[in-house]
Amino acid sequence: MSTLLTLGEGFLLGVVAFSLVGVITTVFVLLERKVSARIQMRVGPMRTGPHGLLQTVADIVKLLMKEDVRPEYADPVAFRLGPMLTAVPAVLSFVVIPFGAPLVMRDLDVGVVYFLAVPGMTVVGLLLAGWASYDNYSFLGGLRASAQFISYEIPRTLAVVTVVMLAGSLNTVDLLKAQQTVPYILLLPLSFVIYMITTMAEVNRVPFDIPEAESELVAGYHTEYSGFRWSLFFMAEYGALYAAAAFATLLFLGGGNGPVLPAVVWFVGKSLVVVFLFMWVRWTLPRFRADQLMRLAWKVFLPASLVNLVLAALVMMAVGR
Amino acid sequence: MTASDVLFVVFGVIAAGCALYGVLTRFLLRSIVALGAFLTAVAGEFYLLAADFVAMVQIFVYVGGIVVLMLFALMLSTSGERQPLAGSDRRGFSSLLAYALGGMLVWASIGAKLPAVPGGLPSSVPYLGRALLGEQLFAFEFLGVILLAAVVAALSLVRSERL
Amino acid sequence: MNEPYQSDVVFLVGFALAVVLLPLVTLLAFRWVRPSHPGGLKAEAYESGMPQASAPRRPFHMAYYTFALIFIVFDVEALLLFAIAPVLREIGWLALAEVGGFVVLVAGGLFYAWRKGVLVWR
Amino acid sequence: MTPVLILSGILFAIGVFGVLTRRNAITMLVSVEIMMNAANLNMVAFSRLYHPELMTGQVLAIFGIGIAASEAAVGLALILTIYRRYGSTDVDRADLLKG
Repeated sequence: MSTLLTLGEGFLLGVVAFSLVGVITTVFVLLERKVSARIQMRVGPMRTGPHGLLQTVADIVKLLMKEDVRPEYADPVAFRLGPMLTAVPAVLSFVVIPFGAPLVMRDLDVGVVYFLAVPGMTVVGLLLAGWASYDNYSFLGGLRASAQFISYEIPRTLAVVTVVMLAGSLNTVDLLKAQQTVPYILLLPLSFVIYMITTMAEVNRVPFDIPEAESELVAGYHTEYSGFRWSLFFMAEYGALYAAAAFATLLFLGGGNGPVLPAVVWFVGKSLVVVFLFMWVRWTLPRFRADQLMRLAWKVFLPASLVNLVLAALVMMAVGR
Repeated sequence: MTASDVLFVVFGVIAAGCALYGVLTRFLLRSIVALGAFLTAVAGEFYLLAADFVAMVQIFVYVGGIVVLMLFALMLSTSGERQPLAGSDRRGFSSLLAYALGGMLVWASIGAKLPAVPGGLPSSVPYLGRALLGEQLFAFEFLGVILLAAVVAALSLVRSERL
Repeated sequence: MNEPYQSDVVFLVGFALAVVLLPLVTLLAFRWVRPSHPGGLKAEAYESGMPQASAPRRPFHMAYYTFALIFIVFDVEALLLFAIAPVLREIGWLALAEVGGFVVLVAGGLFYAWRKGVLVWR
Repeated sequence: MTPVLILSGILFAIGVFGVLTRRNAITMLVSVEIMMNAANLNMVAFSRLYHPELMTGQVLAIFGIGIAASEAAVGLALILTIYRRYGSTDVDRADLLKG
């Protein structure tokens, strides 16, 4: 009986998480358009609703009503599987994010590894989508996206290892408790920098948006998609963006720890600041070239993260025992 | 039948089905995708067997790594079209062999006298870390050597083929 | 078998079920609303609006594979470090030396790749 | 624990069948991975059964996954080499040593 309850709980929270990602996407797309408009001294969407606030809602309605186009030569199985495999892991990663100390969907013992492992499945989805479309640009975009993802995955993972080392646990709630006095950004500033930059690359944002570089690859791996399938890619992107920001909050910024206000408010506030930081960088910096991108990953970030790991371990042993 | 038995059967059926499909299908791409599904189902079995960290390793390395590597290799070489199967004589003999082997393994498993399952651990992760740094240190360091050897071997293979 | 692990799996299965079913249901539900007139120009790949100049799915260049290859090695290494990191503090300097040896071994692979000039994207 | 052993036996047999019947090198590699997973499943099961606090079986399973990663890397590099030389990933075509 209790098993069925757990199953139902999981199902319900799955529905909640999926809706949450939908809402996040709606809000963030609007936010992104408004932020970019401010940075470029424009006003952004203004027509739909007061100050254009309903613009993305209208967009969603439009997307749901659009025809689902599939090119004739596209592989039918892989074409359908691609967007699903991209969007589902992004939502699955919300399971272990603790929005407040008790407010976590499921407190897994290996939460940190879960959070890093599950979005890794996205790569398969990107490759399938790009390959299935039977389109040169999609194919190249999918390949580039996955090559970039796997390249930045390693430094990012090694940066997270230092946090786990300090906290002594793989459990996300334990990480929060460990940061009750000092957030880890003060103890591991280098890890924080590596994590933030590599995360920008993982979620394919400028200056790392080579996979979708409009000027060279049309729209990358989702060129041939339309309607709801296309919006699944967008949900994956913004869902992953928020999940990554929330994880940065959890790992380095002390999560929901803060005075006076309840933990949830602190957590969401901090993560939104991180999201804003991502958007700010995106609309300020130009794009890297593909070769610069790979050189940066393998010749700068990977050695730096290895050195950082060893240094952090040494300092921890010498000081923190 | 407890809940974990039901889950075990569900994951087992998915795993066996995906494995069979991956072995039988003529489309290379689908074979690799089926392998990915198979690996995820096996990760579920690992988790049920109190090996949560191993399950995560499975997803991280296998699904996020090896499957991707295979897809890359596939896209580097063929176009993923239909592939021929081996001749019928080889097929008959091999299926006989596989049946015999499978039957033998199942027979041996049924006949095995196993002790009762002991009570669980509170959390596997610290024990795993201590084992890797203590008793199993050799496995840990040796894996480092193997990985190094693999990089050197694979890179020299790939680099000898100038494009 | 084991209570906490079992309920974790049950939860994750339920969660995944919801996350997979919801988009499928949405896709199906709006099937009756959205138009569907396949064929014609829509059947061709869009690319950039021009007729396709060459067939895709050609073998592409090897650099992608070499990067994926180095990636997978470091992937395994990073995960082993995850297993060890939580207990590093309690075991102490000896553990640090062991981990250092492991890191040096795998960093050797990176060094080799670097010297071979594999890490250059061409 | 017996069902686990039965399952892994079946999976191993499927892998053997794949290696024997398929001629394409990539599918053969897929079959080998299936066999390795069957073995890992057994190791984890026995780890659960005998001295779960020592984690021997789980360490072996992780070791096995690491081996699988190395094997896939080298194996696929080999397959690519075969492809570049013979224009196919069909192992029966690679018959340079045939008399």
